[in-house]
Amino acid sequence: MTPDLIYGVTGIAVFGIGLVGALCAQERLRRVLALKLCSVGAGFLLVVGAWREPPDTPDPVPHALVITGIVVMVSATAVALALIRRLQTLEAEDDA
Amino acid sequence: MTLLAFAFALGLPLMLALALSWPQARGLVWRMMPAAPLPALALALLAPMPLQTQAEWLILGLHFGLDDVARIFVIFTGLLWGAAGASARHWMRADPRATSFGVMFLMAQTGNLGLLMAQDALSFYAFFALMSFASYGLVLHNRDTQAQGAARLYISFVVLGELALFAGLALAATQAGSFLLADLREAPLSGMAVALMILGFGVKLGIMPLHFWLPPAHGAAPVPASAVLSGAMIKAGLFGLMALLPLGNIAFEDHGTVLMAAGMVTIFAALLLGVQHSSAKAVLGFSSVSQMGILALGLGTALLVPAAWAMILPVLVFLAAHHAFAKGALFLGTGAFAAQSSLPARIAVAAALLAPALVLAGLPASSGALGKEALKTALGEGSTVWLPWLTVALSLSGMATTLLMARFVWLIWAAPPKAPATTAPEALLLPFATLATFALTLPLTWPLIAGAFSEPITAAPSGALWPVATAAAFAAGVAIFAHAQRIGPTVFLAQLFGPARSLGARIDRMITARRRAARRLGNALPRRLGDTAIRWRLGQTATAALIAGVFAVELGANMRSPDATEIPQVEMPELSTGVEVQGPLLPTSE
Amino acid sequence: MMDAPLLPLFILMTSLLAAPILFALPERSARLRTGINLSMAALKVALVGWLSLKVSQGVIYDLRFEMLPGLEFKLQADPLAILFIALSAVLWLITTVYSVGYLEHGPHRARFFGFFSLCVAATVGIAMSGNLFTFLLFYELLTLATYPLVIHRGDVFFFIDWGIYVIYTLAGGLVLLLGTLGLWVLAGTTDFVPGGVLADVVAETPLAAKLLFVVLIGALGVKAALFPFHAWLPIAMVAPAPVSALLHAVAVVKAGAFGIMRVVYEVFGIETAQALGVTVPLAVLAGITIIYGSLRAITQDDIKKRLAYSTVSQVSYITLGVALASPIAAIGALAHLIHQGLMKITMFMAAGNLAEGLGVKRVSQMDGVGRAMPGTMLAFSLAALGMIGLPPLAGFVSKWYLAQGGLEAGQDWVIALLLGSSLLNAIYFLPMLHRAWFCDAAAQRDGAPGRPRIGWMLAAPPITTAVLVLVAGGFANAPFSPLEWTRFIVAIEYQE
Amino acid sequence: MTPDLDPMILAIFLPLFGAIAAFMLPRAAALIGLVTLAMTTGAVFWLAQRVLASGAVIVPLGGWGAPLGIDLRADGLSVAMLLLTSAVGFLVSVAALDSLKGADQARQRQYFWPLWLLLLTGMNGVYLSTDIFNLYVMIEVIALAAVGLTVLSGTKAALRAGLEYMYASILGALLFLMGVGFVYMQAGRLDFAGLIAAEPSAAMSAALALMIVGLLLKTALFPLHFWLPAAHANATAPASALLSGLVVKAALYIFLRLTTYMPLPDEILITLIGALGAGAVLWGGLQALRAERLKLLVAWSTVVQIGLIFIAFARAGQVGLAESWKAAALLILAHGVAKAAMFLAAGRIKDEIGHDRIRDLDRAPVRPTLAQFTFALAAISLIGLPPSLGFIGKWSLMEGAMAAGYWHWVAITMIGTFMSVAYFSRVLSAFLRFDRVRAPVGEHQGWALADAAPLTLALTAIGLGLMAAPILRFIEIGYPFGAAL
Repeated sequence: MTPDLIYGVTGIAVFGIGLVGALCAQERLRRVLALKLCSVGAGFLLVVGAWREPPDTPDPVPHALVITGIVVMVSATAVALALIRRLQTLEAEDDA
Repeated sequence: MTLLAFAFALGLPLMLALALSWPQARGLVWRMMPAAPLPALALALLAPMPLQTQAEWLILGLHFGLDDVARIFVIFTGLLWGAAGASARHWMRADPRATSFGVMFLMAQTGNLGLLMAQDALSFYAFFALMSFASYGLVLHNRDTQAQGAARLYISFVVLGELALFAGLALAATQAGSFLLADLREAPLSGMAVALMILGFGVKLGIMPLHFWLPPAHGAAPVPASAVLSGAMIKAGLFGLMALLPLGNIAFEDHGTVLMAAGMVTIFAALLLGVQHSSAKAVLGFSSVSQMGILALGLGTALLVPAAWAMILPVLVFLAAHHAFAKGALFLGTGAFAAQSSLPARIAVAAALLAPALVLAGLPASSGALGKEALKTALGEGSTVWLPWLTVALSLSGMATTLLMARFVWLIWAAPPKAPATTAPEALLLPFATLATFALTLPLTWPLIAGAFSEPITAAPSGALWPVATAAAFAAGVAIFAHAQRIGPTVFLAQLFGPARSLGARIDRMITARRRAARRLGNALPRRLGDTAIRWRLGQTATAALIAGVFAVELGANMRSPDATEIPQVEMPELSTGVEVQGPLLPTSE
Repeated sequence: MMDAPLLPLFILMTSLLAAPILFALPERSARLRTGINLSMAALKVALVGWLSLKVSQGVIYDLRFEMLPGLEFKLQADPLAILFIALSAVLWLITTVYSVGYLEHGPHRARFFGFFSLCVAATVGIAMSGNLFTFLLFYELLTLATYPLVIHRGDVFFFIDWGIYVIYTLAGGLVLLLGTLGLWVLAGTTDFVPGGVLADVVAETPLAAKLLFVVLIGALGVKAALFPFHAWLPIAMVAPAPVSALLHAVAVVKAGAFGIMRVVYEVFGIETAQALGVTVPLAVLAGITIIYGSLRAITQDDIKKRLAYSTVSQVSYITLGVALASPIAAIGALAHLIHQGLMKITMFMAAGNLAEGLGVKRVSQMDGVGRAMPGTMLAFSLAALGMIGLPPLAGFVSKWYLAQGGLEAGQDWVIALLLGSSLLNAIYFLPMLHRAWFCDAAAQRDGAPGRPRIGWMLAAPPITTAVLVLVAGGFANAPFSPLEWTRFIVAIEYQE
Repeated sequence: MTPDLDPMILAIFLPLFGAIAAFMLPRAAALIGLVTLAMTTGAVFWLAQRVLASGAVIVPLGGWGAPLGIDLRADGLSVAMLLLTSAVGFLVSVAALDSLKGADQARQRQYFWPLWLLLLTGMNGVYLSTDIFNLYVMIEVIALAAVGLTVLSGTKAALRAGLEYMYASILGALLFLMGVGFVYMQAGRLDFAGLIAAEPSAAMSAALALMIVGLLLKTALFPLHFWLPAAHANATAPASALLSGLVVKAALYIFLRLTTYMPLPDEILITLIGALGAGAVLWGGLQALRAERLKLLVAWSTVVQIGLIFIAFARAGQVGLAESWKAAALLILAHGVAKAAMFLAAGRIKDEIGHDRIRDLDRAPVRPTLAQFTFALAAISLIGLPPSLGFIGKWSLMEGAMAAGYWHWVAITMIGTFMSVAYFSRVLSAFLRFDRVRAPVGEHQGWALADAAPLTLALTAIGLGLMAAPILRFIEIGYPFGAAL
């Protein structure tokens, strides 16, 4: 069990958990969180790609990719949360 | 030994007739009725020909025998009597005068079979008279006004005929110096004798103007009796002429001409008279008259030109057999039809009746057409003066018969004859079906029955359809016209296109219903499917399933070594370069 | 200008370009619209006359434009095309006059005349298509253009049957697409060539060729109202009278029949089709249609519906003549293309006049209409007698040739068929004439005010076409008569 | 100033800057938007001219080359997609000017232009990218902008649909990202050339599976279409036009590219894709038949058309792939133009009549004739009647399928066409029907300048059919899918 393998398998597992959540969850917030999990898992996998057998230095490219991915995901989450809030407000108005 | 055989053949019906007078035996006798002609049939079918025997000791010396012609007559006559017997057994089951009918029936049968086997003039005459007079009882059987009138007419003519026959036979026997029929045929008979004999047998044949008795009698007699009267007994007249006249030896031009002219008149006059009748059986009777006219044409030609007789004889025999079967089937079928009570059965029987009717009318390749064609060929041997007329007459006779048959079929439907109340409807079907089958298959079975005699028939062309078709079309037209006249043209048109209209309406309704159902389904099904899809979270499930599926497929493809030949090799485009620019027009960037 | 190679395109454009202009015209500028309509129609007749003169002199017109690699949009003007264009051009002119009168105060006239023009453009395009692909383009255009015309009135009744009409016509188009594709894949070309392009295919894979024939004829049979596919035609009779007239006489059913001609003669080739053994079944199918249509016609009380079923029957004469595979029958078929058009358009316009002038829409109301509208009914009677096939009217000529052709082809049953059909024609037309001329009107129409008032624009067209019926039959052997022209065509198709 | 003002770079960055500018200056948003679009369109035409002259063009972004840097590449297909996007986008923008002019639509006006320009950035980026991480970023951009457009109207239904769209879209993108991760682990590089060079392995298979499913989710191929009808039907008309006409095409385009560059597009896989397409055609057709609202019907028709495009892709199996993409590309172009026209027309009809319930369309006394005509023309192209581009696409589809003997695809296409006739004629017959109108009927009502853009689009959809041969020749430039040896 090399560290990169452990890391990679963990990444796939996290992605899988997120995927199951995204597909099965009914609540809006929970689905957003599940999608976040997916993104984290995918990030793990990319980082693993950067791993090189010491003494080689890790590949810098995936780090750049992961950072980009995180930024993208943050904005996506923000949009999703904003939508959810807006929808909740509208629904609350209806109930009132 | 041979004599015994003949005695048995003729004795059985006679014995049965006698036995009927014994009440205890009646059941048995009626049950044996269909078997009465069996010995005669067996004799005709099995015995080697020619057969000859005599009983000099009996009366003035009786001679019995069978030759090729007589044999064939015995066969179809016997079959007809058998079938009629089978039919009569059921027809007469509850009839109060069944015994009397049975006796007369069996007596007439004896006479009929006997005259065919007789080889001398006396016994021939005796059997002929037995048959004729016994038939009086058959005609009179119903005892109602119609039957009494018919019987009176019948017996008058029979008497007339018997007288003429007797006189003729007597003359002939004198001139020939012998009673033997064979001698009579060879003898140079006088014109008078021949004329008298023609008169006598002509009555039986119903050639005009001697036909008056025939249709009423056939109409009045009970169905089984009509069948034998028309199918078997009038053939006795033909047989008599063939057996007694010196055909093929001496020419009697005047007689021949008269006979031929009478035949021609008969063919068409019978049509004109027949279509006016409103009783189905009488129409059948006229049809018989018309058919006998055809036979008279043959006989007349032979009288005119003796050389033609060798050709004509087999054809006449065939036509006789043909008519016997077809007409017998028609009469028995009439009875069978009348006995049916349910509409489907009636329709079925009526449809089955069409078969012998068409055979009689001369549908191509049927026995009727073959016979007529053969007769045309045979008549070619005769007078060239008459030939064109005869040919035309024969062709047109098909039309005449068709029209009569159309009238018959119409009448049987519109005014069916009465059947006894207690008849078993099915029981009457078998005799009818048997005879109809014989009528239909006669062209096939004829070589078996007739042997060498069948040659002109098998060689005959199958005949033309047009007489039958034209007449059928004409009859249909007349029927439609009459129908339209009766119910009025407007109603008629409405009736005519009613089925089309209702079919159209039904199709329209069906289409409308279909469309409505489809619309309902179209509304309901997608909604239900959509709900199901949402309930099962189809899209989400499919996402997972597809990931797994595509992965599996790809992995599987990886495992298999890709088949290089299957995929066309392509050269991939240049996708990236060390230099920045590809293509001449781009500015360099650095 | 004397030898314009683009002449076919001009002819197409006279109606194709008129359409958008007519659409755009405001509803109230009726006079301008009529002016454009009539001048375009007249221009087309003139151009067609010129074109036919040129073609008869042997000039070949062939316009091509590549749409897909190897697949061309192709217009050609062969004699067969001329026959059909001439019919549509002349009848378009007449029908335009009639429609202007018919719709004088009706709604949506802009829409109507726009689609009317499109419809004729499509018909002309169909006539001049040089390959099946082009044919398909115009065939679909025709379907689309007739669609708003037929429901122009937008009756409630019609919408019940709406589905059938749409399904039949568009499904026919789709199947034709399938057939065209099949031809393209099998033969590598869709061109119309006298003698056919499929001889090799038939030799190699007769089954595929047979299938292709069935698909193509099935598709075209929908428009030609061949027996199992005829149901849409009687439904379409709710269209306004000029539309029905055009639909039955020129545009739709004729397009189907014309397509069958092209397919049999120039896709398969008559000899190849015969070798394939598909012509006799087609002839039998046509025969069934003839009888079936007549039988259904008898029971219809609605005049237009009766005429519609009569069309079902009569158009199949054309198919029959094509399928008999004999040159003489082919002459009959082609002549009938024209003659039936003339006769049927007369009858529909007359029926329209009856409905407009007297409110008579049913056969049972026709008592005495002859006295009320003698001109119209005279025209109607002439056309009806022509349909029955009385000499010297046009219908007789085509029937005569068909019968001769049937004998020549050894298909004797055709005689019986034609006799039976004539009888049936008589059964359903003669009562109409009887009612019109020999029955008294009084009781039937409630409060009909004296003489009906219909303008000359309604009255003249049927009389004109009736005269043409008489002329086409009476002068059948004169030069430039339809019959003469068909002889010219048949000589080409049979490559004599 | 460097001389490398490359049209490709312009095509991506012009809309980006435009979006920022429009966001900053809401009052001038419309003007900025139109100018940006015009300029982008100009850049694309410049690019097209260049590609036409010299074949495929490659330019590295920021001076880095592959495999690490970002290359931009333009060949016939991508330029065709770019042209479609900017031309259709421009016309939709023109239509949006009118459609969003209402007083209560200030908010929509404010956000429409930035979102739309951002969307354009993403799409142009997709069509020019040559590496898959770049593609991921671009599809995320598209997803966010598209969700924004969906919820523009702010109604509850739109918000719900938008949220659903968001989930699907992000999930699709993340699946794609995961695939990218696998590819990187296996190949160590992310450009297309690297994909081609990669050895087949389990990781690559997993990558392909994840990426394909992610893309199918984004392009809404049955049964992953669940988000589409609601999202497209509830957006405002110009947004619907963009979403339906253009956005789904981005994912489709990536799919087309990937199937060429990823190893082993397997026969079973292709058949599976085709089968899903068949499902889309049938299912979408059924649902369109019962749709109660006009825009919903049009949205379902999008599902059908997507399915049809995938059938075109699968029409001749693995062997025919080198040709099949052309049929798919033709259908993509046809659908893009026609569907945009149709959504705009539907929006116009809804605006004029006041509702878009199909069963009540024929009760309306007001008939926006030109919009209805536009709708009919678009329907002609979508049904695939000649001479429209849709017809040419369908022709190519069936021709290839027939030639390969894949009759089932022909049959499905025929059935689909037939169903489209059925559901569109529901609408068209309502247009022509007047007998249920109670009020007096006006003539030629509903003329508006706003009809100009959709009508142009619809006429283009029909007219492009006549230009099919040049289009085919154009998209083959640069051999997007390899040249047969």
